Amino acid sequence: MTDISENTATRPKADFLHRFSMRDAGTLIGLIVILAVFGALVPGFFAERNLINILQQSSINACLALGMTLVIISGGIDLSVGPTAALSAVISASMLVAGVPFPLAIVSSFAVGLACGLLNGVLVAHVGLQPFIVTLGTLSTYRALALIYTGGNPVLGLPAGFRSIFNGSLFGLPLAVVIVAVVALVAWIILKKTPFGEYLLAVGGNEEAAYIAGVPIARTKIAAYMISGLLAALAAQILIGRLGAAEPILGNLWELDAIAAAAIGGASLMGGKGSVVGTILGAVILGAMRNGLTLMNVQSFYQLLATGLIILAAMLIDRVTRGRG
Amino acid sequence: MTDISENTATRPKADFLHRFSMRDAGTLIGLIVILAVFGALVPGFFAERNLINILQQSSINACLALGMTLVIISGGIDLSVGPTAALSAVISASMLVAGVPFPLAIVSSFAVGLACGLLNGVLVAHVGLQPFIVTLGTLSTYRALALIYTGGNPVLGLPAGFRSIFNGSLFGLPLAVVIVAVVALVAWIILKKTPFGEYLLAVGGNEEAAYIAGVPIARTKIAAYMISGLLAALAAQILIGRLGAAEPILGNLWELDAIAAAAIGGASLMGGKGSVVGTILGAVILGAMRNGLTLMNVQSFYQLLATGLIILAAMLIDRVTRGRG
Amino acid sequence: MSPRLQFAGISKLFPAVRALDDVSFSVGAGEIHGLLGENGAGKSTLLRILSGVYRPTAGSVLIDGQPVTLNNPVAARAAGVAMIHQELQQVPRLSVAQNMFLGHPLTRGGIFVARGEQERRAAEALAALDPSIDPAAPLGSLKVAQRQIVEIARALLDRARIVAMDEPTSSLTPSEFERLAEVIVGLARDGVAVVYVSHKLDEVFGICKRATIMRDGGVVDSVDLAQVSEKSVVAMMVGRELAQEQHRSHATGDVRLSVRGLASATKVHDVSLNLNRGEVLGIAGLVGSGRTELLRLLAGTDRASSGTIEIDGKAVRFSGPRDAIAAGIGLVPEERKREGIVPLRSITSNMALASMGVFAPRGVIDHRRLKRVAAEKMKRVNLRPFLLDRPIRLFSGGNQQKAIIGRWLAAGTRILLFDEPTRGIDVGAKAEIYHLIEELAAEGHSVVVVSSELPEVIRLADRVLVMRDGTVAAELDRASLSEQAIAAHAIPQTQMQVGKTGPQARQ
Amino acid sequence: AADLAPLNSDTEKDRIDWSQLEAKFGAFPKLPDGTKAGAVSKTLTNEYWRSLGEGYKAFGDRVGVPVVYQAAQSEGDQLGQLTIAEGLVTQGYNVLLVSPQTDSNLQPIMEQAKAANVPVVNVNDAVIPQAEHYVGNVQRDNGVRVAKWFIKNRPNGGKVAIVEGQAGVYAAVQRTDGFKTTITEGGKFEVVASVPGNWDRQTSYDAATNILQQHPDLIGFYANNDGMALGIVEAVKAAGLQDKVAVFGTDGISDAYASIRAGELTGTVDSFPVLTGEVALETALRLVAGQKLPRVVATPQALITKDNADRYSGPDARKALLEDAAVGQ
Ligand SMILES: Nc1ncnc2c1ncn2[C@@H]1O[C@H](COP(=O)(O)OP(=O)(O)OP(=O)(O)O)[C@@H](O)[C@H]1O
Ligand SMILES: Nc1ncnc2c1ncn2[C@@H]1O[C@H](COP(=O)(O)OP(=O)(O)OP(=O)(O)O)[C@@H](O)[C@H]1O
Ligand SMILES: [Mg+2]
Ligand SMILES: [Mg+2]
Repeated sequence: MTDISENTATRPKADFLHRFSMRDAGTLIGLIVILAVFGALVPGFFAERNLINILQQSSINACLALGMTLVIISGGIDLSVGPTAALSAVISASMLVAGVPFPLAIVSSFAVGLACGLLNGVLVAHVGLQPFIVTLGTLSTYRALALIYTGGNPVLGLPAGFRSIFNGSLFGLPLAVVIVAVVALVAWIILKKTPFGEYLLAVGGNEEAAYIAGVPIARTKIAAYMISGLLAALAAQILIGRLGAAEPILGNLWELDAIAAAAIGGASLMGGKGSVVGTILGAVILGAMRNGLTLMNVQSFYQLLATGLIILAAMLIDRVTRGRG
Repeated sequence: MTDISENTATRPKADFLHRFSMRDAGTLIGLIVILAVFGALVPGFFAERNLINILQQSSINACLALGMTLVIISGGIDLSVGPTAALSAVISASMLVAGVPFPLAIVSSFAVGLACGLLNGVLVAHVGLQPFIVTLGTLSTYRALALIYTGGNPVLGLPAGFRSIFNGSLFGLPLAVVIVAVVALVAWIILKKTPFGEYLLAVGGNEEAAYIAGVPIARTKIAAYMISGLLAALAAQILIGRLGAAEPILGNLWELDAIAAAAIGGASLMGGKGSVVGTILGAVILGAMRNGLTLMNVQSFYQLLATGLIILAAMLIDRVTRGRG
Repeated sequence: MSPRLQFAGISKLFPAVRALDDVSFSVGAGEIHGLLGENGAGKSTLLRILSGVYRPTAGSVLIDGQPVTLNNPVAARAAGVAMIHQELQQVPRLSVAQNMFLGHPLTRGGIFVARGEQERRAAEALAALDPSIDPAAPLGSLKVAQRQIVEIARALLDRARIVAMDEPTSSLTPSEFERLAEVIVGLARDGVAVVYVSHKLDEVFGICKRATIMRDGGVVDSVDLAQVSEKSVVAMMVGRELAQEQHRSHATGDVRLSVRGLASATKVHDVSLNLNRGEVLGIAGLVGSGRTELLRLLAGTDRASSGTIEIDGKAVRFSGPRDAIAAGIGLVPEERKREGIVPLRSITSNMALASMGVFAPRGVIDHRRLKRVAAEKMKRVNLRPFLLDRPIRLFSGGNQQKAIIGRWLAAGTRILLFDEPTRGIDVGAKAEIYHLIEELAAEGHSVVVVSSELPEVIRLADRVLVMRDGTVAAELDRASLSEQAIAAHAIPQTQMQVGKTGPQARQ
Repeated sequence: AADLAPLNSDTEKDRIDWSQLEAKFGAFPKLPDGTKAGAVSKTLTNEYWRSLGEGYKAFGDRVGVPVVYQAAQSEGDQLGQLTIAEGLVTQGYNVLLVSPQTDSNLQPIMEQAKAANVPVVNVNDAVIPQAEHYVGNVQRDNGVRVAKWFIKNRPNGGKVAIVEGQAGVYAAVQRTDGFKTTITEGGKFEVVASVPGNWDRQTSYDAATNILQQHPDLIGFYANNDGMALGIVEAVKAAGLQDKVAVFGTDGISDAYASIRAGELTGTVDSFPVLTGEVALETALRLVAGQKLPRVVATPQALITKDNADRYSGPDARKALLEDAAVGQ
């Protein structure tokens, strides 16, 4: 009365691989469609220089979106990435301007990012508040701290040596792109190969089951927010390296782009689901779109329209290629 | 399993009532604390005129937050309320300026709000996309439409007759406050007394079970988004009546305030849970805070800080008085 | 020598509920100890204390005579306790092996998850129970029964000193229980103390030497099962004698539901059946034979790809459950928690969900009428505790089930479809639900009962359809009804051979 | 650019008034064939920036140079603006006119443009410290002019309030500071409130209502832009204090003019965006033609009230401003 399951034994595995690739394939198709459309409409869109531009312009959002993806997988959301970046930027920048050695300043920036993430994580995991509201509150709080710390003024005159760290290039790619690629690789390994990655998926997928299985729920969530804070700080370092200045209002609305990239890439805001590859593709979709619309000289109102419609279209493509959920 | 339940028969009921009122009581305590603090710090804070001001200034957010509450209860979220308000505002305003009779213009505004909500709802309910992403996409789309429609210019010169509709007062209360109070009453009745209210709570509480029990899932969700759109349009009418102009950039970041009010009032972004009374209290908390900070002439950076901290504090008070989640 | 496991004066208070009251008993090494009691008696709460999910309000747990502090699941695991939870505690998106090792993954160098090694060890643990389960498959692709087996196999991985099993067979068929029984006996032979909770008394009598019976959070007695009858154990559980009721038929000759050539895109092929007024139609079959899917087609929750449905001679088409409900059909689903209840809402709201039109004829709910009907229907199904405003999630499974039955009574449903109506429900409540089904039939309702428990089908059904591979393999009337007859038709001929020579050939 | 001192557009010595361009550098020079200009500004949701674009286009049409004018999707979209500017550099425009969101967000453009040998002109608002060329007015001066109006027209002093733009934005900080410092110098005026209006009409309306309720004896408001000022006007009207409270905005958008003519808004500081656009493009194209210009070209500002609104609007505005310049105002 038992062995009926025999013949289904191999099926689920094939199905799993199939669905796995389908997932990111949906996003990839979205990207290819968008690239093809712009390639056809914009001369020079496929120039090597422009493709590098797209990567470079996507790199900061990709960096944030990777952290966001981990938080989203854990069942949370981090609206405070922009202000976290701003706070860590102005603090490290003012250290740099005061002559503190680069490594120390950079490490301090990361420490600030981690601390911001820690606070978010503790409020979510230990106090049990809703992630959306916690990070909405810290969104204002961190921004205010950055403004108060600087009196609202930009921190100017970052040392050239510091800037060159982030402005170099490697194998013909801007260093920022290389750094984010490395971060993506690490995130991919974390998610696919480490216990922490499993914990994230488990906590976001079924928190009670994860607890009963002995997964350290609070630590997992807090770590996700801290990574998000850390990557926000890294994005801030890349940016102030490029800009040569740190502003307290830096990172305005970054959270929306990062969430959009993660969602286009297949992360579910219900938790338990998300893909590093997908998120990177999502960030490049958004970057390519901005770049292409600019090169086409589309007026800003229509760019806004296109942004909205492309987010919807990407989700639709995704939905069609991937199935519900 | 039998006899123990008999003698606990009264206990759990008391407990339930207790907890039921505890819920909104938590929010109420938050409001009282904030009022007390400002009352102590700001002379004239409790002046009748100022209390009316607070209500008036909370009314628009309360109006939006009521719609948001219904959407959140259904398990969704509506980030597009601000642009929906803007689009309906500029369309009705340009009709008014062109001499269209008031009722027709107002009805058109409502129709625009309903249409915006309908699109959100269809994409969520029928296409099965994530509410956060759908309304993030329509956030840009509706805003772009409002900007394109007006070329970015405000629509000025609304007829005085129209403005007086929304600027009058009744029983010594500004009409805007009265309107929103009526809306709140209707929302309360909907949630407590109608099948639609039960459906909302069921769909947000357990969609699969609701489906099997014959609840019209799609219609319920779509209706929630349409109500949210309608209330955004109503808020827009109140606002343009007050300001005498309709701007395409009206309603920037309204969604965050509305979500904050609903969440402070006890709505859970996981769906299935929320309170009309709580939401109204949440909106008044935010309004009182803004009012008090202005009267104290707190510098803008510190206002931002206070905004963040008060959102966190309100959630903490709520959490402590109500128990987890 | 001190017993392997000892509960000493354990009490547990929840807000307004005393779930456990001074529970003491012990289990020796190598003993398989049954834990019996009605829904809500406190069995799961006790085991959750043992596995570190809850902390006791008073009392202590001793292992090998030493008091242990079990503050969380990790501590319990470290103390040598493995637990199979009543509710499946799994993450659908992770693989079978990842679920089995969740919380304590095998690693390479302490950094990377050793997937291959995990899958190998998982396959070993699964081999004794169901070797067909692929450890690399995502758990969500498995059927409920297979998921339950994974849950059992997970507990075996730990080589624990104490294994607690909370209704491990609620989704399993008798033959799967046979294999589990072998595994449990093996554990006991190795000196493991096993605590076994089940509502299926024959299982408990089959493998346990002793059992503790709980009622209302307290211990009634610990008994030697060889010395007591099933009947007296039931009496201890329920606190009174349960009359053994016999099947009674109320079927009439009027065909109410007539199905011809019904098929779904996936699992159901060419099903035809008739259902009469007052009739209870049983549907038996193996797991995966398509019973649930057939019910879902009839209830309108899934779309049929071909075939016709007639009710009282009129053809109907369902584009959703609403249509089926309007036609007088209601489904009491298999997975109560996922498909049945809206957990935060009250009993009344859950009951009224399918009949809002009745309670709100003019758009506004008539709460007085609603209250009256809720009181009436819930009295009818004997809801306990009788607290209509209490959120349904705080009720026991049996009472949740009663509320869902009440939902269809309130909606005036004439055709009731039950999918595994007594899964996870205690003997007392089970008898009540059987009684209720018979009463409904007597009143002229037509009832379909899908069940994997053959005694249940035989107890209830006027007529039984046996399904195999998505189609009706046989129709048995009461005269020809027996467990052997059903099994003979349910098992495909080719597999019968395998079945005979398989490891489960105990008995 | 490394040895160039960080630009402070308000104090830079190497400057020239817009009115002197032709006098000092001659008639508009001949341009290389195919010259095209690219411009990027903050946002088109504010009329000020659309008018600036009109100025670019008007001057471009006059001299036969095509101008591409783009803007970020919203104020504060710093990286989006950078993307746009980078796109313009890639596309090979001969000169760039940029109005950055912040002092630093377009910094990378300065380097990329230098590498591509494209001159960059910073037009108004935020100031890139490395900018070699700046066309625009003195932000601080907006506030100073309004303060001077109060000092002159309300000799008895009194309570005034400021409604600020988005916290931390350059123009908001400078305008607020100019007003606050100037008006409190004599000791007669008291700034009783300086609160954020976030460039938003509704927020400003609510803030003004609260301030008026607390200080019914207030004599004036200064708002960092006109949209906020128009919101304040409505609040003042609703409080029935329109005869007692003077309201000033900044920018000189057309709605502000309309409101001034209707006797509601007391005044605004017009910084003549169309003219600024014309001057900026002229400056940029002179650079393309190889002329060496001073680092800062100052564009005009004027306090507009009901009395002089007509003089500064319409076709004669340019003439009026040239007259002002001649008088040395
Ligand atoms: N988390 C909780 N909060 C409040 N009450 C609870 C909680 N968990 C269990 N209870 C209550 O404790 C009592 C014992 O429940 P328990 O789940 O232990 O029963 P059980 O014997 O396992 O029943 P079943 O056979 O239905 O599984 C019940 O009255 C139940 O409602
Ligand atoms: N449409 C569906 N949606 C979700 N789950 C489904 C659906 N149809 C079937 N299932 C699940 O698939 C499994 C097999 O269902 P099927 O109808 O084939 O078998 P069954 O004979 O009812 O077996 P079981 O004994 O598991 O109820 C069950 O666990 C059922 O819950
Ligand atoms: Mg139990
Ligand atoms: Mg089934």
